[in-house]
Amino acid sequence: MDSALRELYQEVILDHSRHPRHYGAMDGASHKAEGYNPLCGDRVTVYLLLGPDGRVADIKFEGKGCAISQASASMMVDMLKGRSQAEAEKLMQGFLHLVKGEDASDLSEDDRERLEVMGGISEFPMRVKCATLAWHTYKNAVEEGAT
Amino acid sequence: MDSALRELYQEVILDHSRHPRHYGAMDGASHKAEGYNPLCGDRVTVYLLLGPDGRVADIKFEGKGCAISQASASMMVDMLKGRSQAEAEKLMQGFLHLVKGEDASDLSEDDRERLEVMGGISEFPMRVKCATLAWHTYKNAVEEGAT
Amino acid sequence: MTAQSKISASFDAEKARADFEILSRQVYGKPLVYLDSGASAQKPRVVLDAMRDFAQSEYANVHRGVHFLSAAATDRYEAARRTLQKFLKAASEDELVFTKGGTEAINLVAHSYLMPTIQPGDEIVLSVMEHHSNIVPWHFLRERHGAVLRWVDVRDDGCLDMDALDAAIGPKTKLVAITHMSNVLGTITPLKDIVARAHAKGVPVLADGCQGAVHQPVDVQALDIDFYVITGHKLYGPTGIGALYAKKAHLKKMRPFNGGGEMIREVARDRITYADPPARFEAGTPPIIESVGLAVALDYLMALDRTAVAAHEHDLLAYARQQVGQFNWLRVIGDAPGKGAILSFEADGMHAHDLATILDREGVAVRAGHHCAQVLMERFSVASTSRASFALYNTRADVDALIGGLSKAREILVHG
Amino acid sequence: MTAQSKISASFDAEKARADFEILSRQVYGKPLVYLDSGASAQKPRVVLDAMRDFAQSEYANVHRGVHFLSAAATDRYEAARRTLQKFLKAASEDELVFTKGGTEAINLVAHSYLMPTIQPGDEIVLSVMEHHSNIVPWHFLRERHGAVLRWVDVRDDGCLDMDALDAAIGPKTKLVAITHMSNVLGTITPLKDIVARAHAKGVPVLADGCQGAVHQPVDVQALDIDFYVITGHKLYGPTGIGALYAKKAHLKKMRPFNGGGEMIREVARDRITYADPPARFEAGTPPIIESVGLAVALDYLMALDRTAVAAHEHDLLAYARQQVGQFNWLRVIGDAPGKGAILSFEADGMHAHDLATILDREGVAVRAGHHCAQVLMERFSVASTSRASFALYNTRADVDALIGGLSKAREILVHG
Ligand SMILES: Cc1ncc(COP(=O)(O)O)c(C=O)c1O
Ligand SMILES: Cc1ncc(COP(=O)(O)O)c(C=O)c1O
Repeated sequence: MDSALRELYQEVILDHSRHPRHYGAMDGASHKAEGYNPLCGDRVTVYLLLGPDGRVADIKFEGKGCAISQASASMMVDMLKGRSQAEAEKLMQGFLHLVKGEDASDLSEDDRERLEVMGGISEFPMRVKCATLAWHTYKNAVEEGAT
Repeated sequence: MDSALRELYQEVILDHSRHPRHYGAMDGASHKAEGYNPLCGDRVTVYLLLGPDGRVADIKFEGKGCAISQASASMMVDMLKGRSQAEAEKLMQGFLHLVKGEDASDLSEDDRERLEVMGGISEFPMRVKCATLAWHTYKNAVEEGAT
Repeated sequence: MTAQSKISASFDAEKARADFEILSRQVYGKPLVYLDSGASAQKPRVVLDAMRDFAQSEYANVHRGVHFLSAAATDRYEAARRTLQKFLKAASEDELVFTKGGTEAINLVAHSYLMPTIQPGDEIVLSVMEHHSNIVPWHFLRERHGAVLRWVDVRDDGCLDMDALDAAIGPKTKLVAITHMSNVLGTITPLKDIVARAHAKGVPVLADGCQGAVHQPVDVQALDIDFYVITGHKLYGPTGIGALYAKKAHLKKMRPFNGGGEMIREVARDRITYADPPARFEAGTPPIIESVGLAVALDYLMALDRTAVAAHEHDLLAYARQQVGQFNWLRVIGDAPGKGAILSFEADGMHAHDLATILDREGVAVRAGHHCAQVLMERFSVASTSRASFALYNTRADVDALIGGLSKAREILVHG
Repeated sequence: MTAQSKISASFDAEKARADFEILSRQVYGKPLVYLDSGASAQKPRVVLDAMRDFAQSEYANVHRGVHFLSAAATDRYEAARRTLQKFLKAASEDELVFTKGGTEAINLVAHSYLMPTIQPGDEIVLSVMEHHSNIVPWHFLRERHGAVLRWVDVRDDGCLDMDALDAAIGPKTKLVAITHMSNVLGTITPLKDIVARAHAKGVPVLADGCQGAVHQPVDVQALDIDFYVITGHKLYGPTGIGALYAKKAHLKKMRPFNGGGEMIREVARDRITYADPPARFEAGTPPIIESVGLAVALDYLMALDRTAVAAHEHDLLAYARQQVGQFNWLRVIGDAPGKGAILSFEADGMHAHDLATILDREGVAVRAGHHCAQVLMERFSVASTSRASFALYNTRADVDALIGGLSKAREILVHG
């Protein structure tokens, strides 16, 4: 069995994709955005509740997609909750570097460890967009998605 | 010196092109048409006076063009004068066959002899249009050029 | 099965494979199993040789010079048009317009045939299984000119609903635009019947033959079709070239498409006249080297026993259909009788992209996505499908690799 | 002359010739002397090799699959876009749209940039030396939308009349469309100055760089130009491909051109949204194999010392100019200072087509005709000219063959 494949579809990823965390719509979201991958037709909606300080007070997502995009969305909401905007931005940049196989040493050790399971994607350039869909949607929600 | 070239630019042809017969406009033409070769911008106008029986009572041409198109026009007017429509059509078909290197045995011996100087064109397919311009214009004049 | 195997025996796919160098390559250390010819076919050596030979021994621009190379290139270009005429059995070579691909050919019809006369409320009839290339140009006419798109449904098995077609064609219909073969379902439409029904109401028909012409001989005169579109790269030919067949009577009335060299008669500062078809629609330097490659590709196809090729492809499809039948977690989309060699499916718990990625690592190239057919995806309530498409060079061994890959994917993604 | 020869010595044309297989062929038993690169250039072996290698080892459709070949082909296609970005020094790769050629690129601007907003009486400024490809698209806007074409004259030596340009650009001007280098006169236009003058009046500029980009490096940012057009086959690249550079701000506002696959975001029955540029303007399967060839051609050019190449071409032109100076029966058309390596002329008593036929038999390929520049022909009161155009692979020996052929033609046609 192909080791790159084994790394891509690790148990953690499959588990996230099968049982996504914080899945579903959010009543009273302060921000919201829909992301769309025209290549495969996948769609994800990210709901945010930002505190007065910009902190991610709550975050949920909804949508259908491949294992990579679902797992990535699930991990993202898991990790973003409670972060400030600056922390979130840093996490996102680190994540983007990681999945493209670039240097992600900016990430805190803890974050890096948790995200490491997504590192296998860098071997699959055609799938990077799947992994980043939720993140770009989150960013869109913050910047242009005030409800 | 290239023999195909020598045959193409025979003295007779050059003479016709330098001193075209029946050159100029015709007052009182019954038919008239302008021919145009978009490839080179050459233009020829054919003037006809058809008798009541359809015979070519008079014919002249005017225009600018390469040696081949000028010579061909000049020989054409020379040969068409006095012919009936059926004879003219036969001559034209024979000419078209000749310059394309096809069988022109339909032509009368006399016509074939006179037109033979144009036979060299069949070696120059890119120039066939130059040779046929006047003839197509004549045909147009007869069919759609009543003044 | 036996009967089919017998017929297909007359086409030697193994021998044909040798004509396609790329098929002997490996990916990730596994033999390439190319099941994506529906997106684009591989090209036989003769096509690539011919293009190269031409480019390095006879190349020049066409229609423009009197010199040797220009004459040679023009001859080749115009000979390609006649080869295409033969391939589609058109009445005249002047009915064939070279384009950059199938998409451009359809846009040409939208722009030059329909646009000049379209009125708000005029209708264009098309099916829900059209490729975006046969949808978007009509959407333009809707957005910009108020045309109305009338959609003809397919039945659950993927057959075109002919009753719905009849119902859709009305007094305001200006064109029926329909695929000859669906690039997702494999459905082959009864073009002759469609044309008869449309013509009975005075409506012209455009067929998108980008897939259809690959898998069966086409006779535009027998079909009495108004417009027929092909694309080179699916016909085992080069990219960058396609063609529109159109009846002469239509072409004569159509206004120019792009403007530039070759398509004019005379240009002055304040007036302009246009060349006769087909030149009128071929502005600029055409795909010259590509025309040579396309002609060789068509000759390659025509030299084959196309009935035998079709039987071979049907055998592959039937075999694949039977093999996936064992998977109760897999749903085939499109089961029209007599369909072409395309197998689209959904698999429980496996998204098409994950599946394609895993198959890819097994060397098996399939397509995953909406296949430029989002309206059809909506019709079947799916976001995407996986698609294996078969070409003349595929074999049962390729099907076996696909089946093996599917099991493996299931193991990783579902049981993993 | 000495100084020039010295400079050109740094470019080894003889060595370059070896890269172009076709140049060693014979026609009618005479060595080929190809002086028609202005119509289309020959292609170096590396370009043909790359296309062939790609087609037989990495080919698939782009942007559509997740499988290995599709990823490889997509990489090559997008890498070609970045090569083009580098070639034209564009700020972003997203500012480059692949087209089927230069002609289509100009039509794209006419259709997607100007057409949606043009009003009757709006003006387009263009020069009398434009190629039909940079005339006819604007004639369409005149015919169909009431636009007014404002023609800028050239001086008798072929220079653009800059005062006339200033006078032509007015409050109703929507675009200045101007060649970078005339394909007949060889004139190179002062683009930077033109852009400055037009921008001062708020008017954008399109440059037709089909010839210009071949003979000199282009920096679209330094020029601050709005639109710049190239075509592959004159850049020693394949047929079937060209490109439009456009500033991002323009592209973003432009509506789609052709409709089809790849250029959409979402398609439904009754609504449609479009992809961002450049995809929005690349409907359908693009010229994939051609993009690979174009990138290699551009790399080939960029690897050369382009100043040395330009000096070499200027040397050929100067030498040819000097040699034809001995013929008092020959009139050169176009003598602008610093002009590119194109020599157009008329000869007493010898029609351009007869001349070309005779030269052809000597192995010398020149172009005869109006060169898709009928407005310019009218300006100089000629029906046609003969044109020798020089490329990097030409040598003084080629010029000698031309001169010899001219004498022979005179002998046959005038003294014969
Ligand atoms: C049915 C169908 N129509 C049209 C097209 C468009 O052809 P092209 O992309 O070559 O322009 C395709 C292929 O992509 C197709 O499968
Ligand atoms: C100055 C100029 N513009 C535009 C074109 C058109 O380019 P293409 O025919 O490749 O579309 C040409 C060449 O034919 C040209 O010389």
